[in-house]
Amino acid sequence: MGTMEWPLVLFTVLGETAIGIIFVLWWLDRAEVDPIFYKKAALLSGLLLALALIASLFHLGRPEYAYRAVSHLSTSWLSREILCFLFAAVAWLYFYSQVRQPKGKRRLAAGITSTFGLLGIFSSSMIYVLPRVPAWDSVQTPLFFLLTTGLLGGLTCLVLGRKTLKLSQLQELLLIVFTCVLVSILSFAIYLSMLNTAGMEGMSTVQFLLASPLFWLRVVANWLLPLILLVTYFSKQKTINANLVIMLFIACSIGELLGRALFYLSAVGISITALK
Amino acid sequence: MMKISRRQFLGATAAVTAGAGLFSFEMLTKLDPASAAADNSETKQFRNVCPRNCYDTCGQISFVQDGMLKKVDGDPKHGYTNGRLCVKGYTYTRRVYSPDRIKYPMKQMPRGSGNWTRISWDEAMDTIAKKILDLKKRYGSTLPICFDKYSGNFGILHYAADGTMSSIGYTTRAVGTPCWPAGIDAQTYDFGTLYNNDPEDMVNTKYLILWGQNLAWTAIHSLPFAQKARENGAKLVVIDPILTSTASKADLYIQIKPSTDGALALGMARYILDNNWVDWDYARANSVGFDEWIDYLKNNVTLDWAASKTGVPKEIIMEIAREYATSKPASMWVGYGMQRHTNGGQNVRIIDALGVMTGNVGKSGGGVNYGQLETWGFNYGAMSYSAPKGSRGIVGANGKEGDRSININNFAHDVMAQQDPPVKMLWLACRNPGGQDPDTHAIEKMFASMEFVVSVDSFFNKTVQMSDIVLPATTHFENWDVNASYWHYWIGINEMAIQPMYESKSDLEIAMLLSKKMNALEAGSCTYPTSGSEQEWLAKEFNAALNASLGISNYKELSNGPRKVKMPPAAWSDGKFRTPSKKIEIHSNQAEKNGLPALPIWVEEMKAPEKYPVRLMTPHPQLGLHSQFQNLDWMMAANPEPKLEIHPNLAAKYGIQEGDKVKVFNDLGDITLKAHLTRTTSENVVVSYEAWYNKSNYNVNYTVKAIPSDMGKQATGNNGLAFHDNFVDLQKV
Amino acid sequence: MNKQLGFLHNSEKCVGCRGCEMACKNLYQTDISQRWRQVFQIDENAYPLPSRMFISIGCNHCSEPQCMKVCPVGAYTKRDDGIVIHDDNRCIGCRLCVMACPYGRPQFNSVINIVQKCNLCYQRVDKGEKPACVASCVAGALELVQINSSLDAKTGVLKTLPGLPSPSITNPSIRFVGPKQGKQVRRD
Amino acid sequence: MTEVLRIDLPNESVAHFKEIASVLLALSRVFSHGGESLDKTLPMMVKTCHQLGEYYPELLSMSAELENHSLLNEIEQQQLCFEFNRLFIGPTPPIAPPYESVYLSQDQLVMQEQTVKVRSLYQDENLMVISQGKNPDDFMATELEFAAYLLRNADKEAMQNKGLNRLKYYELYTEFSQEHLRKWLPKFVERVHQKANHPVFPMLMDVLLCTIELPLQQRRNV
Repeated sequence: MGTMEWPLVLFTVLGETAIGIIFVLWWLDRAEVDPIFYKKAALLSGLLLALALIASLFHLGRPEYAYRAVSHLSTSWLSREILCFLFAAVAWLYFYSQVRQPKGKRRLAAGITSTFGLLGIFSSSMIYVLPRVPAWDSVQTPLFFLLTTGLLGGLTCLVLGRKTLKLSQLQELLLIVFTCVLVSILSFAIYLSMLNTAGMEGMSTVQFLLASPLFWLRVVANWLLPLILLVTYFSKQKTINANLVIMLFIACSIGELLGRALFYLSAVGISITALK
Repeated sequence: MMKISRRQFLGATAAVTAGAGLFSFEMLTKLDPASAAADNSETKQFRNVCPRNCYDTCGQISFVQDGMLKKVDGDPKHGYTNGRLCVKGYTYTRRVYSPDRIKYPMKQMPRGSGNWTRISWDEAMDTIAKKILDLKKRYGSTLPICFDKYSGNFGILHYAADGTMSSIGYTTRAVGTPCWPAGIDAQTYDFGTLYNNDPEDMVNTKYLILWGQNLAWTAIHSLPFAQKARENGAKLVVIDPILTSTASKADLYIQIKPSTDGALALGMARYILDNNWVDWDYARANSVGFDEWIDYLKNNVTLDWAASKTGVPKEIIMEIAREYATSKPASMWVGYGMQRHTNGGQNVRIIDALGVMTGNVGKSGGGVNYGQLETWGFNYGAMSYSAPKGSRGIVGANGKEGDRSININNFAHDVMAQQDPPVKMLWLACRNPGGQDPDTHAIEKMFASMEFVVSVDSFFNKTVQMSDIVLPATTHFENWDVNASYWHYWIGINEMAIQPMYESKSDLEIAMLLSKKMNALEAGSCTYPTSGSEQEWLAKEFNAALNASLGISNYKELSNGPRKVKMPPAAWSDGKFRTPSKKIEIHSNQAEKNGLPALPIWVEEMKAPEKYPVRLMTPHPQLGLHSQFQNLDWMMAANPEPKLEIHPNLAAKYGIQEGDKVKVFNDLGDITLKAHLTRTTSENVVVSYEAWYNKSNYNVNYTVKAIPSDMGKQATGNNGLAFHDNFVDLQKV
Repeated sequence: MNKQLGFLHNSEKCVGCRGCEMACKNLYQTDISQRWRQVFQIDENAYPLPSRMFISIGCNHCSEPQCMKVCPVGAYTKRDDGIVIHDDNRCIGCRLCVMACPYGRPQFNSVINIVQKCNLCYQRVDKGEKPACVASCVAGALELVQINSSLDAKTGVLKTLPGLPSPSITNPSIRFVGPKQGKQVRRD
Repeated sequence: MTEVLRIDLPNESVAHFKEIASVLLALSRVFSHGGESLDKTLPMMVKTCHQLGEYYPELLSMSAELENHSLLNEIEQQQLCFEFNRLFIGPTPPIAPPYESVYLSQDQLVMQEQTVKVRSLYQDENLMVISQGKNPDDFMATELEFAAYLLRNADKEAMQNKGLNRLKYYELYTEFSQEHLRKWLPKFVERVHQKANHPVFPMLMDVLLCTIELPLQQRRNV
């Protein structure tokens, strides 16, 4: 069984949220967006990005040499990830400088930042696409990472903009969130069934997940509860309730953190099974 | 408020008492350029010999840099071990430089309390000497002092520990050997002594039977010779109740019922007789009583009987009998495991007879090989000193006063049984009865009844835990010595590669130190010499005959590499047997005189009692040698805990599954350990390897009764131990 | 790549004495946690008869080393002779290689916070000596060989043994001679 | 080294090298004379701490507590001795073996590369361990004695007539403590803190850690 990797859980989930926020800002910016909301969201994305990068250092045996990690771009997705995130961090500085200027090119900057960020997230997910680990070795892994980006990015913006964004914008965001949750549920179901046929190691990952109370907590927090709330909302179609947004955010945040923790915990690598 | 210390420990405390203002050195001194140059960073090599109780007695090269042992390798000039060590031999740096080593003489007050005080060597010797003199005064002799040494270090200079005792008077001695005496006596009755072919000669055999022998774990360096024989077409047969690593490699593995080896050999003999594959010429010319035994075979042995007795099908007995008798030469290696039974010696005698009957004794590529002491022709000068004048001892059969001997194999009970005078003090060297003797509870009780216990050791084990004083022992890299093997024919010098760490001393130095102290307290109370360097002592162990057999004129030539004793490759090839009749004694009057059957006939094995239906076998471990090695960190990493090997069918009876904790018990005591289900053992036999794990009270001997094997008294003074006739019951915890 | 050095492990000869494992530790005086070479026992039910059969595994100096691929700092290099070397000085202890290797050979050393592994004693190999494990093998069960098609064409040379990961993951530079079982007279 | 030479010695009036050296020397004696002589070495230790404590109040309170524990009756002294041996000496596997290489070497054994390194430092000063090759050069008592020696040589009063380069000795101390004492003593002390059964030993450890730092603190003050 895998191990509890707190630094990596925090790094990936926070980083994805940050990039998700910027991406959503870029998306919303097609039409007029409340400037105070925009500024708050932009600042928060930077904070989260910084936190994520700091958290990642705690995973290293020798964090003082972390700078070396970009030196093997030719084959290492980790190198590529770090480079992309570094570019994203620099781009964010540019982005934030533009946000502060009344006539700044913030849409362009948001576009650049989220592009680097999304590349970073993609690279980040590709790190885990290892032939040794059936639980990770599929297109599902990048999909999971990108879904987290959309879900938590969208939800964070919803929370921040619940009072100031236009109803249409909020509904747009809710739709993104709804889509993410739906895709997440479907893809995970496919993932589990595929994994169950992927040899001994895949099966033990499935068994571990199904036996883990954390997994069932995630099922509730990440999928069932959001699904019920969203379906109820969309079926009634009235104004957006702030409580709904906050509940969704809390549930999904817990769900995603658990999901990522389980991602590491449930990884079973192919290894020598002969007696030690 | 400051008290004056009763002990001026470590000499002057000048700097302390002089006050805070003055600076003076106590630990450091002015650099001596000579010693700085001596310990330079150039790597120096020394020759060593692994002194452990092992067939292989490897030649070693130690690599020393800056006066520190860096690594240990095999000595390529050693023709039997050929530049390679075993898994244990490669861990020596961990042993020498372990922070857990015993560093100084220490005193425990009271014994077993864990309250240890560091004392100087002088105080240690003073305390011990005074105790000896006090006991001598109280009881009129030194008989209350009991000495127990065995195989912790087989270096010849370590016999100085025996010398320590002989030089203070007549003492009580643990006599015998736990491991192999039944087999020794069997060969002594048959041939006059134990004497195996050169193991390197094994390459010449056409058929090899390993009888209760697991060379993969206990004599790995014989493997290449066995392999070579197989490459030349020899068949390898392994007979063992346990499917060992060696047995797994055999062409034919026979899972025999424990303790029935003699019945198998008799069945083979009968079939050989029926087919007239007997080498009548050899047997009749070289032995006495052969025809008498043939009559026994004819009248008493059938193949059906042998098959039902041993659990080995008749066809298999016929197969190996035919092959063994018709492949010339054919060799048998009798392991020490198979003679650890109440009929163990007798079984070896039957196997000996099988070798004689087929004319395989005295032949290159043949032999009934068990062990040898032919190469041990040292002077044993460190060992033998006469008791001081006027010493009182036990009057022996020869009418002279001498030591009182007690049975090393029933040590606890025999020590406690001594009355006139009782045993009051123990001296333990190269020995850990707390870990290795049977019936650990009895050992604990016996230690508790002592007035005074001294142990000499390198690590804190159960014996040290039960001592008043422990003296730190050197490792073999820290003293000079010379070693021979009880299997191969090589002799190697053991050079001092590094200085003794901390305050450790060799048994020889301890002997001289104690003598000095005893004579200072009471002149003439100890006859042991008080001077001489280790090298001078070493020189005295060699004699002209030994030198000639090694082809050297001076022991120092051994520094160029180990030498092989010049002997013919086949034992007994000269036909000069050392029995009273000068022939192989198939009929042994000596055996008869000792209450044993005169002939190699079947003697019933010990049966499992109803209450304890399962046999617990406790053979030698792979990563340790008795209580040595397994406690080291590298070994603990490779093998962190003991396991009970149990057959799945037996496990099912007790509802035991892989990894379950199992309590193994009998009326003596119990051990609890994890189960490992395996079909490498038999259905009614569970296996756990004897070993001392670090920070663990695991010890198979809590359940092992001191049941004597049938032989050993003739050659070693006491019968051996039937370690493998140990019966228990199981319980899932 | 012209050459590929690797190991040929003969399970028929190996008696699982673990001498190779300790000879490696003795030479490099490694931390307790490090078992660059390790002896494994094949599941006794993998063959028709139960028996004690062994595999000795060090770094396999794979043709497609996953460790090298994932390492972000380029601590791994593959020499012209195929030896995969881990440069301890470059390693930052991210442990991705530990995740990527199916043989568990790069091992994290928590005393010095980096990963270490078997470098096939390349300093010895360069001097024409055998690696410590090979040199110490009393049974002659471990050999240093060129992995190539002529080796694979030999009868009895196998690419894997029971209990080992599929060689398709990394294309390891190790070949085996499978265990041979003699006749057993059993009582169960 | 060039960078090091640019640093000035701390002001003589606040350096107290002599007093610090005395504490270190007393600590060295605690280890070299062993648990059996704590009745003498501990009071001496307390006395030196008192003298140094005039300038460092934290040390004064530590030494005051130690003093309470060093005035023991014979039975208590004995218990202290047993505990000392259990922690540092044996014959049971000691809790905290007082040798640097056990903590810093990869193998966690004695006689490793750290041992050779301190040996060469001693040799640079024309010194060697009295029983070189038998007792590891990086034994606690030896390292502390060497540290005390370096500080004494950095002390103006002691050295005024010898024409020694005091700055050199101060820098040697800095280097020695940074490369050796400060690297392993915290690990050593941690074991004592975790496993000691008598309060004297954790206190002693606090004094030890505090004292080796004092000269370095002054360096920062400069």
